Amino acid sequence: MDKVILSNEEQLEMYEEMLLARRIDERMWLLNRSGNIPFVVSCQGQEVMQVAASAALDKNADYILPYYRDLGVVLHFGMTVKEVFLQAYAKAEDPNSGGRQMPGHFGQKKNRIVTGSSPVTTQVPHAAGIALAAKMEGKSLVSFVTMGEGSTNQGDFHEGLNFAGVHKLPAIFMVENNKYAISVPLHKQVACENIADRAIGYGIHGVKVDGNDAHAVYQAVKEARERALNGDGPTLIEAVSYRLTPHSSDDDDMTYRTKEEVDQQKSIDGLLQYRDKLISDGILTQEKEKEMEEKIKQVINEATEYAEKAPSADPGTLGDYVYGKEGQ
Amino acid sequence: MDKVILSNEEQLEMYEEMLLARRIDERMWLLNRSGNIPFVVSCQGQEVMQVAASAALDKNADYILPYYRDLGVVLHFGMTVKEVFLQAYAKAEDPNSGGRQMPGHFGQKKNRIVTGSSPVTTQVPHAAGIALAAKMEGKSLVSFVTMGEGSTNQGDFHEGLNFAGVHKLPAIFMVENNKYAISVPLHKQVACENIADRAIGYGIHGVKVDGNDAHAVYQAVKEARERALNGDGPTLIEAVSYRLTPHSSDDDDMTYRTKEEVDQQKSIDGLLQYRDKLISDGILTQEKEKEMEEKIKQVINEATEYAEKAPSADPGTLGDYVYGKEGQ
Amino acid sequence: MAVLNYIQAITQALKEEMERDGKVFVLGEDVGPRGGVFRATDGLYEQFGEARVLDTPLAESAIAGVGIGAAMYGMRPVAEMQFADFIMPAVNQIISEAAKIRYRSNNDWSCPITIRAPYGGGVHGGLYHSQSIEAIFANQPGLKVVMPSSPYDVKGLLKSSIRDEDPVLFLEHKRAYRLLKEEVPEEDYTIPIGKASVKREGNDVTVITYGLCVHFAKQAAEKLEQEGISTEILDLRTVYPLDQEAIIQAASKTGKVLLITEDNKEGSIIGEVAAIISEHCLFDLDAPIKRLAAPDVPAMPFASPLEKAFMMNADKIEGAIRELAEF
Amino acid sequence: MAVLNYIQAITQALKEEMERDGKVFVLGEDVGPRGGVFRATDGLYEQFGEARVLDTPLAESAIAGVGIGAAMYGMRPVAEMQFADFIMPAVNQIISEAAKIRYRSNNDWSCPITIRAPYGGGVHGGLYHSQSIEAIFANQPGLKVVMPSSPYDVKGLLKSSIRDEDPVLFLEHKRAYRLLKEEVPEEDYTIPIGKASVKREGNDVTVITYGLCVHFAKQAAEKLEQEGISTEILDLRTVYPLDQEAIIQAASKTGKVLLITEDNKEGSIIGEVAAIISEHCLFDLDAPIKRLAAPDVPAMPFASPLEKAFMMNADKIEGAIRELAEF
Ligand SMILES: Cc1ncc(C[n+]2csc(CCOP(=O)(O)OP(=O)(O)O)c2C)c(N)n1
Ligand SMILES: Cc1ncc(C[n+]2csc(CCOP(=O)(O)OP(=O)(O)O)c2C)c(N)n1
Ligand SMILES: [Mg+2]
Ligand SMILES: [Mg+2]
Repeated sequence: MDKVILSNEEQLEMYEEMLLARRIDERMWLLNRSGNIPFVVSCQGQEVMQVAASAALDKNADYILPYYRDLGVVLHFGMTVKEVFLQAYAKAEDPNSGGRQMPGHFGQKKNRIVTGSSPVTTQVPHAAGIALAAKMEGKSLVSFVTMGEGSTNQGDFHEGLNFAGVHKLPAIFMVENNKYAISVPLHKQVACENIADRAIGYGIHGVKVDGNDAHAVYQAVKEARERALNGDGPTLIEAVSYRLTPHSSDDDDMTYRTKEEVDQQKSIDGLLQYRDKLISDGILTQEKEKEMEEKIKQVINEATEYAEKAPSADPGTLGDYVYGKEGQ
Repeated sequence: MDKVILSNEEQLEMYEEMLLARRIDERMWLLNRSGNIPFVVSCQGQEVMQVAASAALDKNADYILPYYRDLGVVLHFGMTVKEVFLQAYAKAEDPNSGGRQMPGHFGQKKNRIVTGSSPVTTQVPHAAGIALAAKMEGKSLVSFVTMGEGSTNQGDFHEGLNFAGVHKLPAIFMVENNKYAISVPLHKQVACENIADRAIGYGIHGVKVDGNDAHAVYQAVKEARERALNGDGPTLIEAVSYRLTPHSSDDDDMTYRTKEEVDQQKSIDGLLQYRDKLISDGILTQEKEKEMEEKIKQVINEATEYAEKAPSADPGTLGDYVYGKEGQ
Repeated sequence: MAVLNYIQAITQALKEEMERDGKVFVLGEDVGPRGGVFRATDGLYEQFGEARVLDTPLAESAIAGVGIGAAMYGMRPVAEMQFADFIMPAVNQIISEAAKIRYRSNNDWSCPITIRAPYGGGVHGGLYHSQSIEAIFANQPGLKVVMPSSPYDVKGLLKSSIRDEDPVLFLEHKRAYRLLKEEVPEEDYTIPIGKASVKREGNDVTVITYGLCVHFAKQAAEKLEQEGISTEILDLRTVYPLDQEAIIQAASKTGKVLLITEDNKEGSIIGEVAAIISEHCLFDLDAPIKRLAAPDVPAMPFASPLEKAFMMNADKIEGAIRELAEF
Repeated sequence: MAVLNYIQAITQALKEEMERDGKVFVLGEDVGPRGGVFRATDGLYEQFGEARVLDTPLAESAIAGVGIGAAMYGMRPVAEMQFADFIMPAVNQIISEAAKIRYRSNNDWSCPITIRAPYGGGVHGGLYHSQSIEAIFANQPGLKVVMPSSPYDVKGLLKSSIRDEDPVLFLEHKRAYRLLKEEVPEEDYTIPIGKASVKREGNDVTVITYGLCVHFAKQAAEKLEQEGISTEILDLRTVYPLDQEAIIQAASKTGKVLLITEDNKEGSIIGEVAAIISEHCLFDLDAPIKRLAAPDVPAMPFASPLEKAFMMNADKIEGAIRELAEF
């Protein structure tokens, strides 16, 4: 596939979405540290790949199976900022789970955001199943599933990709390689050079990209989607960046890595890189940037306020929805 | 490693062991079809790779984790023909399980044959664990584990090899690719060209060999063992042959493959190939062969008779050995 | 009405459901041209083609997990585990995923998958082809566990399971496959999940059981009738969640309760049944609740004498009923 | 004697066992430099080095399976599951392998592995960081399931588990980690696996429970004492296999039995306890057996009002004991 050219408009939209994800995440930490919300698990350092990948999908047709860091992905697929805060506050109106799940456990059927759980990698066979169903029904769509690099060591990764490979399913598996699984560094997780090298064992296409390079990620996903829709089977994409925050608000990352390492990575933060590129390409101006920031801040403020005031789940609903209506 | 030269003596020994495995297996089918034993699962078509691989190991030090077809492996590691028949008849004296398990579920601690179960591939992480323990204790030995190619699609394959790769364990993983998992042909099991290609995803050495070529298998295992003992980590070996019998005595393979296909494969049977090679190399003579066959027949007859007459497990032992002695 | 055996009734249910609803498909190991190692899917590949009768790679977590994904999309997958013993690699997908999808999404998503698995012993299967695995799953709200005892029931319950809005673990006794035969209607019918069934009326002793043990209990009851001992038999049919009302009623009726399972005793389904009775109708009992089960050993051994000692049968049940009647 | 909290007692047991026996090692996710996400392995990496304190890849079946292999070789692995909820991918290794190795090899091989896992709720963990998972494993002969209720017990029982010849699933209540404190001896001691313990003597009502609920039951009993209601508390400590004798004795003593679990009710451990009682000492009972448990929903939700409604506490227990006393 030829190199995709993104319009200025498209680039700005992508950047704004990345920035929005970052700013939401930063607000979450503030709310957590001030005791307003009990838990945060961050997207920081992975917004670029998340938004760029999502932008290469069809948000009106494709199914996504995001993992807990994928704020950028779910925002792109239509989850509103208000809804994001509703889940952070675990309020009754939270469309993901009505406050039943921890923050970062996404799911919203109307936007084809498939409900996820905490045990990692279970979503990978689900993605294969959705792709299988779409193929059976002759639908022109793909399933797009993400996971951390540590999660690629679970059996379900292997079984899911192998199934998808054998049945040449329209699925895209994107590994967000942020170099850590909580405290365990990459070299204690895997001995292979590249996670993408695992593709060959499933007879599928594998590609590694710089996850801080928005256009490279966009291109890789665009091509993977084309391949999928052409009946050429699934793709394994490894997008490499770095987790800029501790694993979660319960973690102290200074027990296993150094401030120097984190600072160095912050200096090559993909979001900043993309900003600088857009500025130097003349696509983003200081003025536009300020506008963006203001708009984002306002949206976040409103959403926070709304979520904070929204009613909690009623304990009387504890027993609801264990089963659906009778099956006959 | 240079090409290993096997002495005539060694070659004859290997051949005799292969032949013994084949003749035992043939006898099992006779006993099954005449209603004497309830179940057979065969080694036929895989004896060459089994014996050649085992011969490249140290049967006085290494641990083996055979799967149900590995008659050739356990014979080499010291299980007697009598013992093999005792397990086929599920008699109390069966050293594998005292008749508790189905035939083909090997285990004999004194010979470092690690007890196995029916769910496929669970032995793969065990092999990693044994290699880990050996490494911790500074022992000069390897763990050698086998499985069918279909079994390489289980999560435990992935998790076990990845673990072994990360920790550079002295383990050898040999896939006996006989092109079917019961009725499911290779191309419906995997989409990759070679099972051996999965090695790269674990950062380990991978090699594919003709499983009908005794010396090629021997060489591959010999090299893998050296690599393991040198601290260069595990090896994944794919040895390709064909399953010449139905999956088991309960299977009818004509529901999913043709007689022509099977006959064609019988014509390139590794055992026959090796015999012809030994004959043409002047190592095996018609006379020696006859001697061998007679000896084998006698051993099998004696073993069958012994096993047939041996006492069954006493129902009073049903409750034994659920737990060992108290742990304090 | 034709006389069908248990497995023929299963095949018929699958065929009819696949004809009725294009969203129903089957996946599993050897379910295609081979028609399943027990031949439960016999003829389906020929009739519906490989797109709807999928031979999968040997990977149970994927069989369940892919099925779950397809079910969330809106299909009606029927996944086969070749033996119930081999469901273990799929436990995470079944318990963490299938059972919790509706609840965790606050009713936004659902997972209408049916997972079929042949369980049970007495077939010379040894430790790993004989197990009763229901207890592992009988503590997972969101999941239903169905274990039919007869050809008629298995057809009606399998149809209900496939049409159910939620995940159903459907356990078929593999010895029943060819042992049990009865008349099974050709027309469409379903049997409600969650309802136990009185398989025999009686006044002296109540037997509560499920699966193949219902058959053995019937044999024992017939024999004991000649001695003047009258046995009520309640077939649980769905072992999770249990039909409490039916249990309480059946137990109260005779005041003498024998609970039977082919599984190991401790931690089995019948423990919960005993608990329900002792909670709700303790004072209606005229004798301690009696449990008849396999010994607490890891699984049924292969060698015939050991298998026989482990396995439930009509004689063991007869003895236990008699003892209770004489209490 | 120092006052330790529950998790400090665990760390101390691990440290002492690793010092005592060079074959003991720990493996799991983040157990190395991080010292475990709850810090149960704090300091072990520094003391024993990375050869004996292994950070593993994120793969529970391998953590269990590699441990099992090492145990068969003769080591004494202590495998950590980061949360009990994440043990599900390892179920096949635990049930099909660890539990059956001795039996299937007719005592030729054995598998002395300890698998530690933090379970339980009340920690804002939501559906997948709050589960009680013991029922899944409480039907597997060959396996032992230990669930200590206090710092003293957890140290003694963890040592026994590590020294045990067979696989032990060792479940630690994660809310107990920092909530419960008591004096714990520095010298070596063990507590026998398989034995329940009377944590409080009483005459009116018998409470049988385990894990963190023992703490809540004690709180309730203390309060009720002031009302003149005297409560016997039996702590099961080992939930599989159960200490039948102790259960029968405790139930018979007062004739009024309250069984408590943090788990969902149906299919939980306390069902088996009820069954044992109704089998062995039914006529000693003065009231129906009462069970207090979580509602039958898939798991404990995250939002505080829902979590609180689900979670066991002293108030709920107090009410139930009082009701029973007044029966
Ligand atoms: C099956 C399972 N085991 C353990 C955990 C606990 N856990 C949560 S996140 C995590 C690390 C995940 O690492 P990675 O896949 O690289 O994703 P990242 O957090 O780095 O984005 C672990 C071990 C879990 N959620 N699921
Ligand atoms: C976990 C599990 N699932 C299913 C089975 C049933 N089964 C036994 S052998 C087999 C096929 C194995 O194929 P392969 O690994 O290629 O070995 P082969 O029999 O061809 O030597 C299957 C599906 C099993 N034993 N274990
Ligand atoms: Mg990571
Ligand atoms: Mg094969």
